[in-house]
Amino acid sequence: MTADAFLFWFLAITTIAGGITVVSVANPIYAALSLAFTMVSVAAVFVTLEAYFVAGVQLIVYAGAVMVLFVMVLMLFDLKHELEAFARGKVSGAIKLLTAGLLGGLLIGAIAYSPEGSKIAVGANQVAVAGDPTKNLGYRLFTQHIFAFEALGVLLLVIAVGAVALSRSKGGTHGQR
Amino acid sequence: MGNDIFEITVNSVKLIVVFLLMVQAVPILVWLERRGSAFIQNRFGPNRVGPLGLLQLLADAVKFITKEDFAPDKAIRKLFYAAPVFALIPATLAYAAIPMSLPFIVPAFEMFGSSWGPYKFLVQGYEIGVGIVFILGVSSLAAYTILMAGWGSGSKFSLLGALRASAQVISYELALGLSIVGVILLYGTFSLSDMILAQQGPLQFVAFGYTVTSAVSWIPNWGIFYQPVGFVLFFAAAFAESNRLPFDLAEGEAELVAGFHTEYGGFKMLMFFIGEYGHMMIASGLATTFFFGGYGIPGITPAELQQVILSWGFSEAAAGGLNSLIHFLSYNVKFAIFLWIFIQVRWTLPRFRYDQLMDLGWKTMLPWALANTVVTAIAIYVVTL
Amino acid sequence: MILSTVVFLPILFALIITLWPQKSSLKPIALGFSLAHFIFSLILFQSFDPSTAQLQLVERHMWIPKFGIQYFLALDGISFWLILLTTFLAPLILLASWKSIEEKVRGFLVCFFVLQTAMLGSFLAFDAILFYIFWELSLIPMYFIVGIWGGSRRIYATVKFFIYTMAGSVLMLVAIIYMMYLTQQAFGQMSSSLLDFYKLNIPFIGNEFFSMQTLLFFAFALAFAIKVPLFPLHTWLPDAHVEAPTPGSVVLAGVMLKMGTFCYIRWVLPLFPEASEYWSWIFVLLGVIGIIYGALVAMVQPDIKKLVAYSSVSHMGYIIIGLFAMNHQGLQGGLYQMLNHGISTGALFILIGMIYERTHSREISQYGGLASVLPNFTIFFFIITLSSIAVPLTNGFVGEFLILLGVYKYSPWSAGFAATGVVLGAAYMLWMFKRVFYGEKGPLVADEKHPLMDLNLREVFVLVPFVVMVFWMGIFPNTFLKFSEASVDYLVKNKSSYQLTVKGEQ
Amino acid sequence: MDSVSSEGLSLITNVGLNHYLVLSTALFCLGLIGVLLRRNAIVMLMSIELMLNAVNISFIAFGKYNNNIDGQIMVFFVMTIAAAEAAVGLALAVSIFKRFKEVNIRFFEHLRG
Amino acid sequence: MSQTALISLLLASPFIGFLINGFRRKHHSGNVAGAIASVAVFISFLCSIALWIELQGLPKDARSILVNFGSWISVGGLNVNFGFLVDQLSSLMILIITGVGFLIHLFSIGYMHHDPGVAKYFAYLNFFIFNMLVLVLGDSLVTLFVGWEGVGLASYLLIGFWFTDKDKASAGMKAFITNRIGDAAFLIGMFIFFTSFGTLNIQELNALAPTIAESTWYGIITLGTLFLFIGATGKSAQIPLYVWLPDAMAGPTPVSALIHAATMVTAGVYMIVRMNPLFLAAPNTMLVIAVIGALTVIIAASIGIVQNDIKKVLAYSTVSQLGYMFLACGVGAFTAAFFHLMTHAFFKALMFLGSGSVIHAMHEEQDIRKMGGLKKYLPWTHLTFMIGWLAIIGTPGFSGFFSKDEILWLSWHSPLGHWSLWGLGVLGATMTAFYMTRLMALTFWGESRVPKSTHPHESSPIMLIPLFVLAALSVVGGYVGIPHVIGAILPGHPENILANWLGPIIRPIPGITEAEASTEWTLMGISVGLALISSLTAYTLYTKKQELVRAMTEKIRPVYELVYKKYLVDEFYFGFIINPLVRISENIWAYIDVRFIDKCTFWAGDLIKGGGSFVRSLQNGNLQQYAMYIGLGLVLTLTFVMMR
Repeated sequence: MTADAFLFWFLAITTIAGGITVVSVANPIYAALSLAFTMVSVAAVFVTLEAYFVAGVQLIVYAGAVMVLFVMVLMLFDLKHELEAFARGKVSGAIKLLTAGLLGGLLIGAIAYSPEGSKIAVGANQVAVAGDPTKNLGYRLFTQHIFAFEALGVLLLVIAVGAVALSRSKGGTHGQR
Repeated sequence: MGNDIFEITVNSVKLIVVFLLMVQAVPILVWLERRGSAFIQNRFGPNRVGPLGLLQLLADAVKFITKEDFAPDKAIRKLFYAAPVFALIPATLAYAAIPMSLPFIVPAFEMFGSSWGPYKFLVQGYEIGVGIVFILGVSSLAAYTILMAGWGSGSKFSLLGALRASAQVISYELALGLSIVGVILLYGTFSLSDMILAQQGPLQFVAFGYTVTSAVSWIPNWGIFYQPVGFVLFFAAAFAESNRLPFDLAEGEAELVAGFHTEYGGFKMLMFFIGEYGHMMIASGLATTFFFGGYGIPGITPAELQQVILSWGFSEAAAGGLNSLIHFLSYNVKFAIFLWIFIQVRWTLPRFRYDQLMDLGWKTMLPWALANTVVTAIAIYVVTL
Repeated sequence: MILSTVVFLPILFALIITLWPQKSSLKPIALGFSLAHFIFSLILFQSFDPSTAQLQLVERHMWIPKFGIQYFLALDGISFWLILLTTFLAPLILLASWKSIEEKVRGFLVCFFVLQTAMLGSFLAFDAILFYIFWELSLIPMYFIVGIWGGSRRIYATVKFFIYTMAGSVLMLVAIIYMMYLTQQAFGQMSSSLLDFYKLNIPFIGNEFFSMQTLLFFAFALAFAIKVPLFPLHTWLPDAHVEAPTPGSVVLAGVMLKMGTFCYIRWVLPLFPEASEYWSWIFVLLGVIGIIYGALVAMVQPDIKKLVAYSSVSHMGYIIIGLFAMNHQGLQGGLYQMLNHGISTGALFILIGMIYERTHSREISQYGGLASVLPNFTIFFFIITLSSIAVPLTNGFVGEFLILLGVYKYSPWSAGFAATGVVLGAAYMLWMFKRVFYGEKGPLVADEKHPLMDLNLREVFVLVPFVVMVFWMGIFPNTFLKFSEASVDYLVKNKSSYQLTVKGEQ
Repeated sequence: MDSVSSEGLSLITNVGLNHYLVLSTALFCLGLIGVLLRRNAIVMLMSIELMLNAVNISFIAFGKYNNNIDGQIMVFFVMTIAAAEAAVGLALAVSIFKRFKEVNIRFFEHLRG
Repeated sequence: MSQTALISLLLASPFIGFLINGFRRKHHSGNVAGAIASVAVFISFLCSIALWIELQGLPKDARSILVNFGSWISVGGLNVNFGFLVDQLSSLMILIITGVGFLIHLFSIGYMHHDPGVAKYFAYLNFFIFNMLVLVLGDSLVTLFVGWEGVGLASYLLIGFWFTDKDKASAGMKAFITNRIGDAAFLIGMFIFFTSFGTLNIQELNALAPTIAESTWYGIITLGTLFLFIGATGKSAQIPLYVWLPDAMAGPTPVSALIHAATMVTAGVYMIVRMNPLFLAAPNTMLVIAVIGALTVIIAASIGIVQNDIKKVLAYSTVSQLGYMFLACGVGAFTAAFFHLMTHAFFKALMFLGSGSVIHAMHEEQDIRKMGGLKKYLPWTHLTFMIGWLAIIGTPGFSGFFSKDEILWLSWHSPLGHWSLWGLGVLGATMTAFYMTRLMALTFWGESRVPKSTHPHESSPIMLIPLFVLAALSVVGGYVGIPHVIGAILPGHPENILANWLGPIIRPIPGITEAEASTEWTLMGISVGLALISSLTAYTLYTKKQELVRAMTEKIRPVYELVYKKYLVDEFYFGFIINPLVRISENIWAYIDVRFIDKCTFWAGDLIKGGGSFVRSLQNGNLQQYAMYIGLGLVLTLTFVMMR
């Protein structure tokens, strides 16, 4: 088997394992850490998909920033008493699991029965993207999707303000100046 | 990946070598630092064990290894033990992505009755197209180790230290990233080796269609001339990234006993050390690569040097080997200089207060970095009209 | 443009009133507006030609071409007097509610004017969708008028009123949409114009309930029956009337109920001739039941207003049987009775409102001997009572006489039963009159500390027009009948092939 | 994997689009389960991040196999949104926690009017 | 003066009087109001005389003046005009109305002068006169109906004139509603005629009326006439609708005289006479009318015997006299009916006014047991009253004699008549003589039982003059219709003026034969004799042998009670019709309206509410459940998509 296949299966296993841990482990800190782990492996998956830049961004943004934020917040909270992971209610829990299962089953079924089966090998029907993919990416981002890009910028600004406004305690972080 | 037993073996070996290179550099650095600080503070420092106290390193190593390996009972053992190990990973990964010399060409040759095609080995762990992004991403993972350590060792000082450290790391990552955006714009690539290539030869650039060349031929075409601000910002941010003075709020001995690794001792402690020094090295390596032409030698391009060596009468292959070796040395020289600067700064400057730190990061460096980026972009746009 | 002006002038007034700066002068302004509106509506007299059944003063513009929805207003003999009735009542109502509406005056006036527009529009609209919009619009202001300025159980009443009416009109909407679809089938282009609906001939299978025409017929008829209200669906009316403030009751009784009966002539009879022919017995039966039932129940009401409300159930029963007799006298009588009911019941509610303002009670048992205290009031009340129990030379007689005559032609027995309504009507009205105005002074009337004031000038001004109308309509009915004569004649003559044409475009 | 490649083996060996899609599905469902079942609001946020990542994977995979760069662009946007959502979610969680010392999602029900 | 002007003046002047008194009722005193009213009526009296003279000028068989004031209602085939017809019949009728009416107005001036609401009273009186004239003159059934209801309204107002007394008010209401029952029937009758004949014009109807009698019970004409007759029973107080008339005595006495004796109550008779061709065409109806009339005569008279209220006695006598008129109509003797109508108008008005003056003198005391021996206090009243008494008991030579006798004779002789009808008539006459004599005896004769507190005094001249005039009329009034048997023996053989006058518009009784005089004389003798005997008995009993009367009443106490309580008819009506109706109404309101229909509505509402609350329970801020719903929705959607 090729290195690609090997890599894929390896990463798949790590990813899923990380995901399972996130969902199942009781201590939120472990959940967060394993989520970070999942992120990293997802980034690796991106690499196998030859989306290097995105992989890097994934590392920086998700693994580097977002998850660290999570972990910090969790560490700030004193969640010692947070012992049971799941919501109470056996029936509703069962229903919820069932829902998720059904959804997954449906999706996988849809994939399995989709017209082009799993026959496409990596790199099949792939025409090399003209020039450096990253350049290409940036080019598309700033020409075709510029509006969405700007809109997201605005969104982020708003979010930043909102987050600060929400989380500031009296007098802000620096006390009275 | 390669497609050939020989190549694979060589590459794997190369990985290990690079790793060891980094790890083994640490004791030397430690020695250097201690001696250096002693020299700065006008005292002796380690000079008992061996000549110039060089064997002190071995002694330390022995001491570290033989120390009792314990964990405080409040600690969360998994994290407590995992943290130091993880501390190595980012540094290693990142360091391995920095090219340290010319590619090493091996011509075709016969062995075991079969012919082995010509090979080209890079003098670095591995080549990644988007090197900078990769390095930034990987090094940003360092925050976890800190947090894990802080949380895992279940002590207030550790936790506070960890929080401080990670907050600091995150906030300075921005400045760091933005400071090198200018460079990226300048060279129009993420790949480090391309950057190095672009920095070879004398200082010259194209403006409004005219090629401008410096009158003095030996002035290299280094990034520092284009991105002075970027360099300053990058370097400062790098200090913060690696939690060194004047940014070592994480382990402010005065406030927190020793920050996030208060509870650590022995080999685990050592690992943290390695991680930290690893960061230093990455920073130095990157600075070299971005702003000081990487392994390039001022005034002479690799090709010219090759000719020179050939003129000394070496074979093609040997010449190539020698050539890359020389460049490796030049790289290391620059590298060492930067490391020394790190050390000297540590023993020269006082420590920031935390809010000053944050203010510096968010209110000073970030704006400057942004401004730098914008100005660079405009300049490039205008110049390449 | 006349009709649009007539219809939308009140909206304009409503706007002006919303923006009017000082509160104090709101009522006079509104009164002036409504008077102006009434006077303007008198233009119809000289621009309307009673000699033809065709549509007049037509305004039709394509509104939503995709569905063939038009803005289509037109006037004909059937709607003529109802328009004038609406505009005629408005100033009187405002004048009557001078004292009874004290708080939230601005809102009340706005609601009132919007209501005016809605009612006029539903009388004049000749496009199904436009009509439906007006029809529904009329609910909302009424909802607020009752719900805000109403009595103690007003919320209950409003909700009941609203839901009842809504339930009916939803069915109607379905029917309308289906008929638009039918027009597309028939003419290739979807249209909601009533004229196109008339052109349709919808298949009808007698004695089979689920034939298309029957279903459509009932979908429409039910909506209108609730509005009328017809016997089993009438229970919202007493509550709404009792809880509504005086102007609300007057508008409700005076005009809104007419919307239902009017729409029977405008929509149901011409659109579904066979069905309405075939099922008319149900409506005549229900109408007769309504007459007797309403009268009987009215007889035992302890509350004057409720009594009048039930009496209007009875009167509307007359109108229904008149319409469904579907002959000349019946239809004319029905139309005429609409006006009568508007005048007499409206006046009754106004009178009750006046006495309520004085005593704040509507308990019949609390009154008695009022005649010796308020002679003028008594006289007015008595005249209106006479018109309500259809004494000759008052308006009521003409209507009831024609209706009963028509119904007798349709079926003698129903006429016979309906005629008992004449007796019962006299019974409950006069009994109430006796208990309220005759005999010894009741507790409310007797107390000497607050002697009841007789009518003041304003109230006389409110009531005199009603009395004049009562006698005019009783003595010179032809002046009114001749306007609707042509239309009714046309309707009776060719019921099954009812095709209205627009005047001047043959 | 050349001559004797049974169906199952080829399923394992030549990895294609569907593999990545299935992977993302699995990840997505895991995230969904997390959202549905966890009590801790912050963990729920994390699960949402998980789902977003799953979606990202399929984006990138599609982008690759349809040879279209826009998939990656979408991923950028998704990341941005995710970051934003995380920021706000955490801010909320922090402020609620500061106030009530509680991050159980069921507890948040008390915030409804 | 043109006929149109005459008729419009005739109608207008009372109406104007009504308006003046009505609007200025607060502003002038009783006498002024009375003067205005009386003048108004007097004017119309003059007009009616003028019209009568006009009619005289016309040829014998074309004596009719039709004035049309334009169309009232015209819808489709229906055309109703404000048309007023003056012919032989209506001319006489308006003469009676305005004449008697004028006298009664005069009387009222005296009678009501102390009443505060006198102006209103006169306004009502004028209003009544106006409506009565409309009723009489109306040329179509609808116009007639206008007057018909109008007089009912007027009587309602006048009966309830003293409305502060509950009983008086309810008496008025009773009168109106009872009339309404008749009116409803009247309407039905109109509809029947309109649908079959297509017109409601009386002349046209009479012209269209078939000459051949209709034999079936359900024929158009029979039904129509029957319904009209029911209307008449309502208006003219016949069985079964007579109950309102005795209560109507609650009104002021002149009102009783005018409305409930002279004019209004005779409207039914008038209507039947007016439409005699139609009625003649329906022998079954005629039979019914005759029987009802005869029965009414007996019943009312028998009740009258035991009443103690002077006005009640007169009221019942009125009912029974009306019975005579209907009997006459029933046997086809329309002329006789109208003749009796006229004479009765005279003497009954006279007696009512007399009783009025008695009551006036006794200070509103109406119980005859508290009277007696008033002859010496009220000589003039006594005199006039006695004339009326003589007239009503049918003393030969007085007006009542002629009219009643003709009725009796025709009820025997007419082919539509029957000896039993005659028998009842005679019995009635006997009773009439009895109770009238009793009334006289108890009121004027015998020893006085007047309480010491009251000092009876003779009334003022303005009240006496009408009495004299009416007395004179009730004496001479009979001579306009002398039966020819009597005429034959009288000098100059005066023929029956009235019969000749009315001849053209009264259809002769089909198949009536020339009778031999002997029978007529015998019958006449019998009736007069019986009347004489019974009146003598009554006189002796009630002046001399009071205790004997008491003994007899004690013997037949139950019967006496029954009769005294008017055969419990009112109680029957209340107990079996009115109260049940009210109770039923309450129940249907409570059960059908409130308990059933509303409950259904509420059920529907609750259903929806329940569904809503269920859905709301899904809406419980539980974020994870929401997420689950989203997931489920996704699952469903996907399933749908994939199933397709």
